[in-house]
Amino acid sequence: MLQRVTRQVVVFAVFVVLMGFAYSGYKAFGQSIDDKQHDWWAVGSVLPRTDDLNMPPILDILAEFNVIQGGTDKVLGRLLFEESLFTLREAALGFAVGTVVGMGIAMALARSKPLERGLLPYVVASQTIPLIAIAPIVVIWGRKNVDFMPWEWQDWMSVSIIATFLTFFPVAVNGLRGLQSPRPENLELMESYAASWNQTLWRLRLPASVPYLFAALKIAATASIVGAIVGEISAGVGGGLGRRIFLEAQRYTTGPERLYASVIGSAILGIFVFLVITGVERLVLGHQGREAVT
Amino acid sequence: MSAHAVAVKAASKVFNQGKSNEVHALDEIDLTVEDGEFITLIGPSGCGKSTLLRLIAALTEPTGGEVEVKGKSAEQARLDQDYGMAFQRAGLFDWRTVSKNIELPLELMGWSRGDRVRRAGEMLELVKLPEFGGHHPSELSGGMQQRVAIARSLAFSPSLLLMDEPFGALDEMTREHMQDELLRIWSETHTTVVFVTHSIPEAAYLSSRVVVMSPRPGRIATIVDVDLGDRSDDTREDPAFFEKVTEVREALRAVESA
Amino acid sequence: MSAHAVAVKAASKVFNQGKSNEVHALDEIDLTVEDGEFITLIGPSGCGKSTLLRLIAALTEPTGGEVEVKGKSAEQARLDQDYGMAFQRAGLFDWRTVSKNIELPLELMGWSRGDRVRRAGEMLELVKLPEFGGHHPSELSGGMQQRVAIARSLAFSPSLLLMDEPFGALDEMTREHMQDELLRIWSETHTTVVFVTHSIPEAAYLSSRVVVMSPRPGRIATIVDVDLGDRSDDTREDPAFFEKVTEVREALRAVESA
Amino acid sequence: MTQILGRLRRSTAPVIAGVVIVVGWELALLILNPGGFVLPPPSDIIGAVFENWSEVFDAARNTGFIIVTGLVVGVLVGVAAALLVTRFRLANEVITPLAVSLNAVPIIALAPIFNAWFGLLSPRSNQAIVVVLVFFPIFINTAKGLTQVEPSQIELMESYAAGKWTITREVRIPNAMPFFFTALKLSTSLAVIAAIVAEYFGGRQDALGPLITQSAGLTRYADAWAAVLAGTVIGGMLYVLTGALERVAMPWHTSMRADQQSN
Amino acid sequence: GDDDDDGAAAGDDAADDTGDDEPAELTEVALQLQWVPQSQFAGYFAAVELGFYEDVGLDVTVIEGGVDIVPATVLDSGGADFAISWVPRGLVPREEGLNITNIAQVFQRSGTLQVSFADSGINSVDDLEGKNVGNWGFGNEFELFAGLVSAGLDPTGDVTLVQQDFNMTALINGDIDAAQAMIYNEYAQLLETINPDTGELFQPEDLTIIDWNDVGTAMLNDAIWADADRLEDDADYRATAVAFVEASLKGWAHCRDNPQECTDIVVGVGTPFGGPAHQAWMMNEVNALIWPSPGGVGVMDDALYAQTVDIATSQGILASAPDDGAFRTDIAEEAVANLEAQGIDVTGTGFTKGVVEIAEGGE
Ligand SMILES: Nc1ncnc2c1ncn2[C@@H]1O[C@H](COP(=O)(O)OP(=O)(O)OP(=O)(O)O)[C@@H](O)[C@H]1O
Ligand SMILES: Nc1ncnc2c1ncn2[C@@H]1O[C@H](COP(=O)(O)OP(=O)(O)OP(=O)(O)O)[C@@H](O)[C@H]1O
Ligand SMILES: [Mg+2]
Ligand SMILES: [Mg+2]
Repeated sequence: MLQRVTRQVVVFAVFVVLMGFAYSGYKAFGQSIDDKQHDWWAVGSVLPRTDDLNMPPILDILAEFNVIQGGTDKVLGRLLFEESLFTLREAALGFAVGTVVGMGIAMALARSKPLERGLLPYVVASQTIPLIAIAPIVVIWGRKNVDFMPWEWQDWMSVSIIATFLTFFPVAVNGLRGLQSPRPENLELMESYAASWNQTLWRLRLPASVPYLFAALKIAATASIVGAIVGEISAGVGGGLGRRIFLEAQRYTTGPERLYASVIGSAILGIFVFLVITGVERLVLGHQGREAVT
Repeated sequence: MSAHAVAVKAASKVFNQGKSNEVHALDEIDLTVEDGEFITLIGPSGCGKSTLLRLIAALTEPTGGEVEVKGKSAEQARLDQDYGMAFQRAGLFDWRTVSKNIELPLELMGWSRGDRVRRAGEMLELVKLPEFGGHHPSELSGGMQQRVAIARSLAFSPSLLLMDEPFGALDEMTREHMQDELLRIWSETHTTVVFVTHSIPEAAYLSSRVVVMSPRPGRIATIVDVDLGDRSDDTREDPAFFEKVTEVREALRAVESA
Repeated sequence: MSAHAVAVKAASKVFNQGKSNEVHALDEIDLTVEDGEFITLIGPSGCGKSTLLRLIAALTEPTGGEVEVKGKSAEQARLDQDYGMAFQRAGLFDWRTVSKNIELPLELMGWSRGDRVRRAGEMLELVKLPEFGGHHPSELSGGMQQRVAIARSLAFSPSLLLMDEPFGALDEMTREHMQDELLRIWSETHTTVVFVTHSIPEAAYLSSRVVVMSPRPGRIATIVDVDLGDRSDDTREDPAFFEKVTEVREALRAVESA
Repeated sequence: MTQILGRLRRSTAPVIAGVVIVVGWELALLILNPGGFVLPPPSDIIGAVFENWSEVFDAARNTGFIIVTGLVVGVLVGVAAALLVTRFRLANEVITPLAVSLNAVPIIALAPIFNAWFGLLSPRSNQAIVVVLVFFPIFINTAKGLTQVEPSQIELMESYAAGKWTITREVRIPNAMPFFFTALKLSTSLAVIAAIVAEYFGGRQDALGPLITQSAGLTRYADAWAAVLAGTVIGGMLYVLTGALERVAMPWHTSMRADQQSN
Repeated sequence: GDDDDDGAAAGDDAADDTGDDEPAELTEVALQLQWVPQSQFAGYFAAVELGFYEDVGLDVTVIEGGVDIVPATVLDSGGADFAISWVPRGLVPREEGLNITNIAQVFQRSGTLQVSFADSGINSVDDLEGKNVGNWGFGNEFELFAGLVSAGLDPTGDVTLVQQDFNMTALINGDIDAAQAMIYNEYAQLLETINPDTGELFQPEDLTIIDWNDVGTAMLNDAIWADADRLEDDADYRATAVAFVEASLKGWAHCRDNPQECTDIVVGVGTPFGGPAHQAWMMNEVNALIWPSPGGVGVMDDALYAQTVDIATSQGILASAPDDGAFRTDIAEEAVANLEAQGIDVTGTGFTKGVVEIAEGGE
């Protein structure tokens, strides 16, 4: 077990390093072609452009993490870490709300077959609505209409709601699968005990859905980060990785390394939340001697 | 007012009535099971054994006739939790420990925690797994899981036990062992058992009566009375036993070729 | 230079050798199978029956000793496609029709289309499913699927047939029917059969010799010779048959309690 | 005939639900009258579609091109990678967990970088986003389908002395089909989102992404939602097309499913 | 939410009570910016930091913008009390039914340019024909469209319009021939970038610019917008508006005279464009867009307004000319009078644009 984890970590590290070499290798190759004025149409069209503006050298990108950023007294790495925490907070709330909403939908659909038939297609279709279309709705309604809450509405919560829009979906779909996963004889067993729908839900359907739920939560955790990042870009909150990425994109011309570094930061955050959920999954399912589903 | 454990009266069951995929699963079944009897249902696949068992359990409704359990309607008996049930797959809940699995029906019946724990302990004694209460089902072998399932079905002392091929997934030696266990429990608890099986020797070994069913539509073809006295390992090698095996086989052959 | 169909010589198999989860599956197995013999392997779950069969099929390598098939190495026999194989689950490919499933090994051996179609037709006749060639496996019952699997394993007329609990998933009546079919085909085609089963009556009914294995590590405990002559329905009710059943059971009991 | 009737009956529930949603939406806005114009009533959106038909249609065609080409390339690359990975044990052990964790990277963040790489004007930069986003589910699911084969089926093929490639062709690929189609259905909606978000970071202006942002930027929300609707329609069409492809590619599988549905 | 309609009731008291011993209760005001904090909004940040708002009884919260945040919508829906928006981006929503009004026209000129490389041969609008012309959309493209039309070109046929990324990379890469750039931001970004051919920073000589102010198709940029209905119905809100405009303009006057201090303030509040040199450049250029304001800072210049409306209607951006309620000058005039009473220069007649050093990356 521990061995396997170490192995995977090592493999991952090796892969990352290899990617770095591939990147640098391709860049060197492309530049030598440019230098020699060869005309390789593929470079710069099907394949990326290789000059420093478009593919900054890896070492520059890494070094950028340790560069103090203008107007602050912090290095970029530190700033990215703080932005990550900001994004993580949004994502965590979105994740929590999305899980609850998704499970609620799953339970409603599991309860009634016609409801499932009627609504499931729309749950699926909802995911083709671009986040950017709902961002202004959420932000404005959040500020304006959510006065009934016991705490004051913060703009970052709007971003969470946007993240919720991405997270509820996998939870709803997989949750439904999970709630429907008990074998017929297990359902009949509950029926033979004259158990009510609620009793069956709590004692059979919900526990049975746990492995499916974890599979969904892994997707949802990642999706919540994506949602938070896109939401930050859209909604104008005072921080976060998404805003950082967007702003670094704006001043890309004068510092491409910063954008690369920020994207790497977001990748680390995404993988981090994924690993957290995977860890919890192993703990919970392993304790019960159950298999994870994918 | 009958004292029968189960009384099935002219019960029929048609699935998907009136549709193109209509199935006449059971046709005018009459069957009474006396208190304390061990009855086995046997017949070719699809002849309606499970359906009959589920009618008795009121997990499905007859489309004709009626089913009484302990002198009341089957549905009432279900609501009164008058029977315990076990299936081919042990059907334990992975996420509950063995003890908690056995406690499940007790929880649903509102037993107190203390009572539940005590009863689960007793049941584990009964099925000879006292030290496994804290384990999760995945840590148990198939035979042990099946024993837990039986313990679960007996936990609230139902006077009627309905079993649908409970040993179907076990290998032959384990299966014979489980048969002996079940007979021991049956004689200790004086439960009435209705037992579905595919295995002729199993039917002959276990039951007081073997109900042989014919398919399409499901009917009771013959009932073979078995009286082998107290069963033991020797019974399995007893000519009287082989005779009953042959009798049941013959009945089945007749059904199949019809 | 032996003329044995199969010769297993002091073969051992250790899984995960040297690791913490090392399993000693087979230990110094010696077994010869003569041409045209029907041999059955029986034993408690996990005793290595499937492993032994897979050694013969060269689907896995022995960690000690050697396995010869038709006088050459097992691996060579596999490459020469000297045997046919059938498993507990029919293992038909859902995406091929019944005919196409039977044609699969022929395709791989480079038969022409015409020859394949003709042979598939013959095979469907043999297993009494001539009208089902165009169906997909999912449209067939379990017993019918298993018959198709047997047809597939026989399609290229291998002189050796390896079968791993091929009837395990069938109900008893279908199973007995399939046993008769298999014996008929066996006597018609003069194939050598090595057959793994859990069922004592099945072992006794089918084989010329029953190999009883003991677990951990897998060894051959006893070999029971069976000579019931031509089998028929009556054989199953024959005291001589019950005797053999009892003999195999006793051997198994001994193995279990050891 | 009965089949058609059956299908019709099965589709009544979604139709009823759709009508309820649309009418409810319209009424809710009418009664609550929240103001702010941000979420326009369906009638306005439909009106906007007709009013700007040629603009919306052109944009949908341009974005549709990105979606479809990106989807096709992403699917091809994903399947090819999956085939490659299952041929090599080490690759399988290593690349699959890797792909799963890489899938956790917010790909959207790559959009500005791809613009630099492939050029703002080239469709490649937006296609690349679609390709990468589509790649992961296709790859992971297909690889799963190629590897999660019944061991006995592989052994059967080995007993015929079949080679690795034969086994892949005869067993692994057919076995992977249902997994592949599940992923493909998921990918259709991913492709739509990916294309629109990518357009957000630049590209041609007569496309759905700019149409949405520009209209919203000028508070012409009905126009924006008309473009959203166009995206949803593209996604829906691809979804239906995938379903049809699935039925053609796996007749054996659908026949099974039809049985299950009738139960 | 942040908004608090009733809170505005305290506005009057606050304005009157400034002399009292008791610390007056401040009126809460939310200001929606069109974009993230940068020197473009230095006047407002200066007014916050230097206490100008507090002096007039306001407690101002500045809300930064985002890509999908339309200040007009936020304002109209009550998400903010005032908003900064370009004039066209206020007039279109107004035509769509959002009742907002321009109460102070802060920027008197347009900062939008079309930038090309000198060697591309694009020196005038005519030269754009057949070229890939970048623009951001979001209403930023109207000046370009009008400029093209004035040169006899069809924006949808004679040029290829490209949805521009938010930086100048596409121009450097040659993906587009002319890029939209704000003189105070993207143009500077180009000058802060190393020219790969020379190894030095890009020089102004390397670039040609088309300035819409010169072409005559400039549209008015940053203005302060308020909720027109509330102005009508709520006297307190109007008083708050006067106080808000007054303190904001005071901030801008301060930044005119102390550009370095204001740059520091902006950097201090955490502009994401961290580079102090870049913000200094922006401060300098923004000042030049505001000053001189011959009619008084914040007071609408009728000629420029007419030009803006003219372009908007001729381009079909607006269906018809906006009604009279689209802007009002009374509030700005009142504020300017108050400022003059305090002896503050509200026209900046003597203003001359300073010179700011370009630093690599704007750091
Ligand atoms: N829910 C159902 N809907 C439609 N048909 C059903 C249903 N349940 C059972 N049937 C049909 O009723 C018949 C009897 O089924 P049942 O399961 O009772 O048979 P069985 O004797 O238990 O078979 P087996 O030995 O295979 O378990 C079969 O033909 C089956 O297909
Ligand atoms: N690939 C493998 N890796 C490790 N252990 C294995 C492997 N295959 C089989 N074993 C182990 O070898 C032993 C024999 O297995 P095998 O499958 O041959 O038993 P069997 O007699 O066929 O059992 P059953 O009756 O349950 O089919 C078992 O303990 C099993 O766990
Ligand atoms: Mg049954
Ligand atoms: Mg085996």
